[in-house]
Amino acid sequence: MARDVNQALAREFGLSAGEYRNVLEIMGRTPSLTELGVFSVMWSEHCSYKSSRVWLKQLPTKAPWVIHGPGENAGVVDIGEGLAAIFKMESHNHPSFIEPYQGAATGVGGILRDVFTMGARPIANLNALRFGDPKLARTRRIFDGVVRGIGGYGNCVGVPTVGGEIDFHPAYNGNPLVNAMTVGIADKTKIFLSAAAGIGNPVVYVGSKTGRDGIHGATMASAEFGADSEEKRPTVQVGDPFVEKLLIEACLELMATDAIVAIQDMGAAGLTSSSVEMAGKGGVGIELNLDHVPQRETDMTAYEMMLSESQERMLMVLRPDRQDIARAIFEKWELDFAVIGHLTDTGRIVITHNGQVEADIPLAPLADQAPLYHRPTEETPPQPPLGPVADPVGLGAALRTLIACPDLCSRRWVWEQYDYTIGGQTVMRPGAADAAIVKLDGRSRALALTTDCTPRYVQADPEAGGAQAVAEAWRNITATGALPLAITDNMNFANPEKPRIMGQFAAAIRGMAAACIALDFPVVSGNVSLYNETEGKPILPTPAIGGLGVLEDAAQAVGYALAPGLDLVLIGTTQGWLGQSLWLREVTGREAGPPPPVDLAAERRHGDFVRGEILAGRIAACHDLADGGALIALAEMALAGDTGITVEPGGDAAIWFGEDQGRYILATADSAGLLGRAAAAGVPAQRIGASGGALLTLPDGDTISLAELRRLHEAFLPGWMDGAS
Amino acid sequence: MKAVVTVMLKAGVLDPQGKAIGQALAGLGFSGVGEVRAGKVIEIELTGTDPEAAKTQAEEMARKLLANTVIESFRVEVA
Amino acid sequence: MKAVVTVMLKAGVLDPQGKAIGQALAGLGFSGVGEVRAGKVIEIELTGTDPEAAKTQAEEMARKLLANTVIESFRVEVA
Amino acid sequence: MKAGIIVFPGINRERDMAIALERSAGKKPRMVWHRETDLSDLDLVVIPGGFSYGDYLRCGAMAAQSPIMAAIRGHAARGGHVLGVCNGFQILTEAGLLPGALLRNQGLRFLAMDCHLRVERADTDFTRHYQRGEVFRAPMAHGDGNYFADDATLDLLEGEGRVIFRYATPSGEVTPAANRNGSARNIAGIASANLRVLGLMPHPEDLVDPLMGGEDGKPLFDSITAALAA
Ligand SMILES: Nc1ncnc2c1ncn2[C@@H]1O[C@H](COP(=O)(O)OP(=O)(O)O)[C@@H](O)[C@H]1O
Ligand SMILES: [Mg+2]
Repeated sequence: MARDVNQALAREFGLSAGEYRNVLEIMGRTPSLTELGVFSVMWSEHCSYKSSRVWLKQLPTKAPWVIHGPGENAGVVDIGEGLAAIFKMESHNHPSFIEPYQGAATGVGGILRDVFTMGARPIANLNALRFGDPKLARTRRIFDGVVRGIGGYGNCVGVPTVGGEIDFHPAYNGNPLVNAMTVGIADKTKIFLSAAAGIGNPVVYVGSKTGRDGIHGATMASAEFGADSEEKRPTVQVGDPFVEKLLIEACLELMATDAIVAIQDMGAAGLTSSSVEMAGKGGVGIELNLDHVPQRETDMTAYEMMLSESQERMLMVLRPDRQDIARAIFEKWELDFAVIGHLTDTGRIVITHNGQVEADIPLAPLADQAPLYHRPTEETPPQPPLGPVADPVGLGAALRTLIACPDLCSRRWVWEQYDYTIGGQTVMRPGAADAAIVKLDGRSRALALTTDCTPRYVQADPEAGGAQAVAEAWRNITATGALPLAITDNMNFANPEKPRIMGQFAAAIRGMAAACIALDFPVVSGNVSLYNETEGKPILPTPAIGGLGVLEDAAQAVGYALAPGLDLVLIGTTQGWLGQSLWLREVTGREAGPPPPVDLAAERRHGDFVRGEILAGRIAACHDLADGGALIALAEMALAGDTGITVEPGGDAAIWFGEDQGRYILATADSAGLLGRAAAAGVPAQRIGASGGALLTLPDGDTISLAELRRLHEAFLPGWMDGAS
Repeated sequence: MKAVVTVMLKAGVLDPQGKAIGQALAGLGFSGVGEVRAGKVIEIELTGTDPEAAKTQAEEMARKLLANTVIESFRVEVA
Repeated sequence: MKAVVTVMLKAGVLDPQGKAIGQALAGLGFSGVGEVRAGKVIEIELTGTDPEAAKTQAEEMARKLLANTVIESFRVEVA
Repeated sequence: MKAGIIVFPGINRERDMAIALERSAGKKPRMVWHRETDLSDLDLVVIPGGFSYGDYLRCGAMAAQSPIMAAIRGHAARGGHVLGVCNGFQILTEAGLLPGALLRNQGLRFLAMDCHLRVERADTDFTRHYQRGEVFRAPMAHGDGNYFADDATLDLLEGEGRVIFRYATPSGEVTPAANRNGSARNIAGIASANLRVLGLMPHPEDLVDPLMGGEDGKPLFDSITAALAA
């Protein structure tokens, strides 16, 4: 190996001077290149959570229905009937900026593996996406690639993509966010974990071969890969969804036997993190002989194999007497299967290659002495109150603007590229309800799934915004009639070394934690993505929430498509909160004021009441109020059901476009009964209109036809993408 | 004049399609098949008459649109 | 030895991809662009040493698998 | 009726198909791994949707070359019934069991949406529970569903009454707007000369339950179940 290991190289590998000193102390000597590589990836922000760990601890993670919280490949909750839902969300932001199609595709592949590695058959994918200013050609190219990539991978593996969310903001110009979520189902007594056990047990590699994918370019800048100045190797990984599909089927087939002791996907930092974590969690040692690693390229070094991020690979510890059964299954699915090592009692990871020991590291200090930072934080100062705002345009014009704007327009163009019916269990498709409803095959039970975050609120007030993101996920699930059970999160923030950013993170966690506790909605898995900024420009703080709820009977689910002849009742309190609202931004051009406060007690009371009414079969349609406020929610209900609405007269822009939280619109044949029960439950409710006809009649008497509304709503994305290549 | 732009994944980049084709060929009983790589070819009719200019133009097309130079390389022939 | 199989849609089969590329090139400001056709190229490493035999083998591969002769035509080069 | 569903690597709608068949026939179809060679126990062979071999090279191309196709050909030659849906349709055309080919969708994008199909013949074993001219809804989910054949073949298919389904508006008009993938003459499904091999792009198997939005696809499975009741 041509390069000397020293502090300069350690810095190139991303280790600070202090961290490198720590490495020297643990090793008691200068580490080899491979050893330094192992330390650098295990102690990276991505694997060690060194900046975020102290804060993540504040999230509530327990509830009677939580089977496994954070710490495993994905979170596991009991959903009844002996079944568990396994789910997690993960980011692929940076790769998606460099190569949108492959970045997004491999993001989907990675999160799928985190879920099926635990024994679950994936039944749904969702995503949470943020893009820059749509006026930029680059934004369009990234958007196109990301959508194609998510579809390309998800459609091929045959997991329906049933939901997601998309926002645009110039803060994401140089740093889009691609967060992907997978939900799977398993027998709750057959969950597979990653802690290795059984000294002498074989360590088995399955899936695709290893290439030099994703090994970081900076660490490659030397002569060691051949004298000729070959074209700079891309650090982009290419996904193979076909192999992933085979891997899912082969793993599930093997999981039906008793062959597996422990299993983990090879995600970020591939072979390194999977082997170190499996051995570390099991408190055993591990010895790997890299000669046996299936390789796609020639002359790979130990360093390269340990750091490769080639996709579609898994690492397992097997019962030795079941090795042949396992091999036969993987051969049937035409996947590589190789015994590459075994467990030892040394507490060390030992890596050999070509008869040479390339690394020999004690595992305990690698984990226990991983860096942990209490980085300085600085609170975001509160936004000054908004004060009085004049309405420059009136209700009709504002509705026409908002319903067509990039953040509120129809996402049909996107979801029509995602297979959302495969599996034959999709009860509520994209565009039909506040959460997607996916039934469990052969049962009446169903899951309600959603992703949510309002980054402009988090930017203005990280704590309120963090609480709002959790509350909105809870509300979206509730609005279908389902009982919210748990969340996964994806904390996307900028550079944590800046106190203001770290302060955003800490405050968002505070807000999230408060909401999780108040709503009985614990965090069972998640991901942290930091350093999301380009040229010093940070993204909006974006703690994306993936929520999961359960419905005992899928037939009880309601969507927001409206039928004629119903009364519309607004649940919740409307003050007319315009701070950080889309009306303020799109109509007056201002991003100002504090975001709407979340009253968690009211949120819970209103939601529990709404769910009760839905499950009692008294509600024909329900929609939560979010971006754009009441009039936007009404317009969306009208469009989804192709049914007009006459809205009650009175009220101004603040009333109709304000974004007060904790609100729902219910469609019912019996508003008197509903109002009575709401009053009895202490839940604010008022009748705000009735459905029928083909017009939306606004509170000021202005009308707009559904046809025009639909044209406006559906225009932006197809128009914007027309001619995109 | 016609420019033919051939776009292939760069060396070292996983080529799932080429891999699958290689396996299928072996399955069909073809022997002696080594690595298979799959790529795209784009044939462009050009009105110009100067082959050098056509080549330069096609190369620019490849860089700007036809190839994703993050993971793909290309070559241009003019006939 | 390497066989390069180029597969193009037959004349008369609509090529929406070629058309879209043509439009995108025009949109990027390239002038003098006529018809654009998009096809596939498959490069196959072969262990044999006889170019004639390699060509025959690659042609058979194309007929059997690489091209669908209902819609596509192919050409083989050996290098 | 004994039905079998062929599972090629990368196929992914086999379970959807099994659900639909079981709903109509009352019993589970047999899952047939692509390396099996004996289909003699089956009345109906189904090639379901998915991405066999990743849809690499051309959709269905590699599956069409696999050894089990000989058994499927034999089954068809004996007058057995074969149903190919989506990737299954692509495989049947690639294997030459049905004429034509499925090209990339005209808009070059994957299309996941409900479409409406007009039933052109209600006197086949697959369509008896529909009325001729009836329109039903079916989800489609494909990137390469643009049916192509040369004019002579198209004329032959029309002349022999082998066009079974066409993309149409909900009221049954066969218009360009209803033909999102750009198929020749709005063709969504065709049959062999003996009408026993049927291929179609959309997914009737994903609409057999009111909970999922309707039972529009069920008559197809009821039809073949009744035809093959023994
Ligand atoms: N923001 C978060 N909230 C809750 N749990 C988290 C968060 N970030 C990470 N985790 C948990 O930390 C563990 C390690 O995550 P990660 O490194 O992303 O796993 P993997 O390597 O499988 O992708 C997982 O159990 C994950 O759920
Ligand atoms: Mg994992």
